[in-house]
Amino acid sequence: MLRLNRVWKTYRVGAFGTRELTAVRDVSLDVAPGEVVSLIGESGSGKTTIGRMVLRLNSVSQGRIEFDGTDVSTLRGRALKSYYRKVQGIFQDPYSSFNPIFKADRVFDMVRRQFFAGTPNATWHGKIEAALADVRLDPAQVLNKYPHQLSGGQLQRMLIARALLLDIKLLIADEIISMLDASTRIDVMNLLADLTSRGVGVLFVTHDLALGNYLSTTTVILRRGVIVEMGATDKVFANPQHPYSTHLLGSVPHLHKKWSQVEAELARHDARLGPCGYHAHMPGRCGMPPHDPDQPMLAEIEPGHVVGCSYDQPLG
Amino acid sequence: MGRYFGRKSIVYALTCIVAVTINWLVPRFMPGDPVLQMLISRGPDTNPEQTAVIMDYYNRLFGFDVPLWQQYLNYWGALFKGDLGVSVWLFPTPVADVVLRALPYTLGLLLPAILLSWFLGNKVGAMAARRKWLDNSVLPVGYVLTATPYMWLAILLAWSLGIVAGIFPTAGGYGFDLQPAVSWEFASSLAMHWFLPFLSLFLVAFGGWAIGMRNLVIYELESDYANYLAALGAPPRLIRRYAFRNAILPQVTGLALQLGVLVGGSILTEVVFAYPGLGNLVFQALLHRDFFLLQGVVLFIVIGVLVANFVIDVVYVLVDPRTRAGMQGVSA
Amino acid sequence: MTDTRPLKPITADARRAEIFRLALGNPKVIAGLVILATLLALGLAAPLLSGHGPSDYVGPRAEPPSADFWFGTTLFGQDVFVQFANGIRSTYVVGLLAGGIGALVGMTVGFVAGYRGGVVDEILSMITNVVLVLPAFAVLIILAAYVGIDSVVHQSVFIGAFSWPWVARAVRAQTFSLRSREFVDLARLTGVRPLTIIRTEIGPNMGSYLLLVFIVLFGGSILTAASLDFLGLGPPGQMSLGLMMNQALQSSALVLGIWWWFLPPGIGIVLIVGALYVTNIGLDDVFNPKLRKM
Amino acid sequence: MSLQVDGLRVRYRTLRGDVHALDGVTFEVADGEIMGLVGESGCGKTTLAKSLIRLDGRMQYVDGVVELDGVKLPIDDQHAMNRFRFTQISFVPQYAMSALNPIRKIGKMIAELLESRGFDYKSIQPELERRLDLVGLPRDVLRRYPIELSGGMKQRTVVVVSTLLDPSLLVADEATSALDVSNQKAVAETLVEFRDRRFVRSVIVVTHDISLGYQIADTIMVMYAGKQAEKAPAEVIVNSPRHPYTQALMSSLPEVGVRYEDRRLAGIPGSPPPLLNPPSGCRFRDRCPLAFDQCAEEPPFVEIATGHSVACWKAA
Repeated sequence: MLRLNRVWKTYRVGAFGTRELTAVRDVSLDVAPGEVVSLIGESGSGKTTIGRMVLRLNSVSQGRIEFDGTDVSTLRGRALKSYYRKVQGIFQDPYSSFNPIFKADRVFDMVRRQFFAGTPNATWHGKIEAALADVRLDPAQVLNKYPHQLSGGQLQRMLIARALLLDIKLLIADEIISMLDASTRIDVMNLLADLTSRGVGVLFVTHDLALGNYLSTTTVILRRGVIVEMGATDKVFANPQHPYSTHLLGSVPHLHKKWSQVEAELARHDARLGPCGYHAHMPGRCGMPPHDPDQPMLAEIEPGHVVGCSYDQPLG
Repeated sequence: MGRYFGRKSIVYALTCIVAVTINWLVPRFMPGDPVLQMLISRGPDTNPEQTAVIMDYYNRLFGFDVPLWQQYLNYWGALFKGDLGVSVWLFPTPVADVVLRALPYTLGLLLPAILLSWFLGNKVGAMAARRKWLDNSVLPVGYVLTATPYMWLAILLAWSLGIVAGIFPTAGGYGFDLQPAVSWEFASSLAMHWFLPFLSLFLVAFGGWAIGMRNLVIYELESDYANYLAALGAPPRLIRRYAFRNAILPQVTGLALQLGVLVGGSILTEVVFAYPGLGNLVFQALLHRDFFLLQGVVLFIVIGVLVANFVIDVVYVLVDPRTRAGMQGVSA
Repeated sequence: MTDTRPLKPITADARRAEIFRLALGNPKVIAGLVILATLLALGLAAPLLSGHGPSDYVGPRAEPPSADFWFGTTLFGQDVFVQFANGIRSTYVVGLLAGGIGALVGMTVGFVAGYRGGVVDEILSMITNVVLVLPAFAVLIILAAYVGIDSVVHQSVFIGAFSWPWVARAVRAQTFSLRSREFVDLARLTGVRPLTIIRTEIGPNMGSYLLLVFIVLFGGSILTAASLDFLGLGPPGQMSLGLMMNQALQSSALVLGIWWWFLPPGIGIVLIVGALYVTNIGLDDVFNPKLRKM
Repeated sequence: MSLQVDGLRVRYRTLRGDVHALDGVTFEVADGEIMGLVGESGCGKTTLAKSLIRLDGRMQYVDGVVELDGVKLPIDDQHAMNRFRFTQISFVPQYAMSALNPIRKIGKMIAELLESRGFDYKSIQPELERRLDLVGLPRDVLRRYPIELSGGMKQRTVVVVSTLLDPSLLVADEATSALDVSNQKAVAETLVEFRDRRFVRSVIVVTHDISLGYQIADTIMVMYAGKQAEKAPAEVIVNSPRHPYTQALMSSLPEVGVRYEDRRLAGIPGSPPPLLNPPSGCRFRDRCPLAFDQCAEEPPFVEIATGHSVACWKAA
């Protein structure tokens, strides 16, 4: 459904764009219907930029983003609008996602004005109630209220409901629970997971490995704009190949295991791995990024599990 | 840092070109022959010989007979030679000479007024930020001062301290009966004539700086670094010093932005006190419809302000480490 | 992560009502508005107050204030009060018009530069910076002297044309930060056009700020106009407070002690501009609760 | 014993009345102990942290006693507190990114701070440099401006500065929440190491992340709606929590290894009560699955085992 094919994003900085800053470097990945792909990375990894490029909020510098076979960057006018009917996004800060001076349900009105101008009132209200029911919100509690009267969790659910009003096929969720309280974030997570049973694909952007692990079918680990490892979530988490992946896994605070214990386990795992998983499959062709444009960035080490080269990439 | 100066230099170069171009262009908007019109407007031609000389001079200078682009280039060429034309009112003195003669008076007025008002205004504003009683008096006085037109405060001072109280003279740069000389008498006359125009310029500007600094310091005192220092038990003295240092930076930028206004203020003040500086020249040029003098003075003022602006930008780089560290824009 | 959440739930209707209530309960706002309204009423009533114009020679020369001539007469026997009232009126006209033009240009440039970014921003910012460092008053003198000013409207256009850069800068910065807010992204994802986003999403969030900007421009324009008038560069035949000072000074009113001639115009300007500033601080207190507790 | 807090109450003054942000807390932090202070936003943990070091303008001390090493702290007297700050009790703020004066070189700022407190920078400098080495910062950060440091570096610098005078107690308020996982781990471990080396004798780590608290704290105190819910050694809190809130909080937290498809977690329904007019009785009552009649009465915070205190009728 969604396919990123060797996508780059470079920003021009400095007076008259004299310097270039690469935020995303040669990223390729797919999101299938009903699948949750989590993009995991620390700040500066390019994970948010990828989500924004898919949403057409940022332009693509090089490469293609295709949705159902169409190059997304060519969409204009009506075509773009029908793209947004199918692809929507939710962002990190729920309070900043709502215009603070208007009532929160204005996000629904905007959808109506842009996409359902002809829909009669009664039908529309029915639609809203159905969407709110899907995200387990009581209309009486959230309609006709201002954003600051609602909790972060309620606001994020309203945005999921907003996406449901359109018949979305793909949802970009960018750190959508990182600002929610522990007691409510898991419910929003579960709602996202429920979307997949409707056949919606989710691109789940997060810095939190535990959340990515909980939700996703496919995990993509990004570092400085480059995919270092990608594969089925259970494989990536059970058998991390790239030193950066193990480094991240070793930094996650667990509830029932101390860091020292996790580190020891990972050290044993690392000892079994060679110095560079990519090198083992592509001998003599190491180096980052590949100098040969035809050379793949990632090497497949087991079915559905690929890893990038780990040379020339000191950690920290 | 190179980036910072590169960008600033482009702005100044462009501004300079725009200013000169406006100066060159504007007279050409006037219908008919501006030189002739100006000469006619001076009234009955008492000296046809002089008129002929002037006509000849300007026709040669502007070369109304050559193509426009040539005229434009000629104008720049003359400018680079420091040739601002010839005053009609003070014929045949070159405008550049007239300007240079008046310049010391204006600088003598402006520089102390700007620097002192900036310095004291910032001091008093910072003090007001932490003393309630001072704040309650500085704030209203400051706002009244910034709301006061320069020329009216000048009139008020001239009338009250000059004419009613009779302490200070109210017109001229020095006594009418004196000739410029290196003597006590002349120096004291100079100082007496200088004081009131200086005071009125100083006061209006002072109000603005004091208010600005007060607000900035209050803002800085609530910043995270101030809170952190307070949490570590740093004495208020240190926190206030840091707040002051941080707040002074926008005030430096503010000084650059206010220069044009201050120069405008000095024009008005000089008019009130008939002070023999550039401002009075502007006024005399207007009165005598000597547009060449007017243009020359204004062009001189504009370029002077640009140069001063550039100097302030250099100073800013010296006082703000962030511009020097060259880290701006990396996070963008 | 802070403990401020319990303070949040104030309804926005209540907030708006509260702002209105605070504004009307704020002594600075009230004082400012009362002064402004009184002087405006005086200016509007100017033509009704007496049967003669501001330049008509109607009385004895240089007479101090009296029951017949409340503010006295000029050296030439003109009624200072009538001049003052007319001057007040043109002061308001210039302030509103020039302030309005400056605000309009500044906001347009600021909104477009801040929202579009990129090359558009680069060019607009360059233009803004050029006009910003140009000493506006000096350029205005040249323009006024050569091109001439034939009406208050004309004068306002000139003043407005040079007063906008700082507004553009400030609005650009604010737009820039608002543009990166997620509700703007969400509007884009709903397919709303850029101009509509500026108008319906970004603009309303800056409403109070734009009002404050306009007030400052209003005051600044008045001072500039008075300065031009004072140099004799105002619209001919139009009485203004600046022109009153010009005439008083030219007629040696200081030496002759005709204080009733040159005091009122200055007081008028200080009152109007000062009242604008006071209203501005008051509104700032209302809009910006952080300063409220000071 | 290091810190002893007895019945501390602090409120926020607002236009609409007093918010009882901290409504009577009593606890001890022993010499050498790291206590994790855990709770959701609005539970009073930040208020508690601030009360110990510096009340901000809106906060008002109501009553209670705070003693550090047997000396009563004048926490409601800003001036008298200055004597204890930095030397006896110190603070690592959440806002480390902006905690350093942007226009002062870091070394100079430290020198001025120390000298303003009557210490000699020259004699402390060698120790300062040793500690920078210890946390992996190059010594030349002292000659740099804050803008030249990354977020993680700034956070570590602030930790070093705050502990420079070997305070008895360090309060770290969400010191790691703005950091990426790897930086988070580094800073958290620095706190432990500083305690081990006796640079600080005891530490209060305020965090919304109970798993992070578990990694570094000896004891954990869970707060809810301005009151203490439970306090126990970290292992006990994590493995056998007694307060229903603590239990619910942890069961809603996804860990690496927990997958949505295997085990669906659930959040805590409802939201914390407003503290403007807090309800009587147990404040968790409305959201508690175990609530019964007695909960209308406020449960006391009682010790049910050595070092394990709970405020719940069902737990006693």
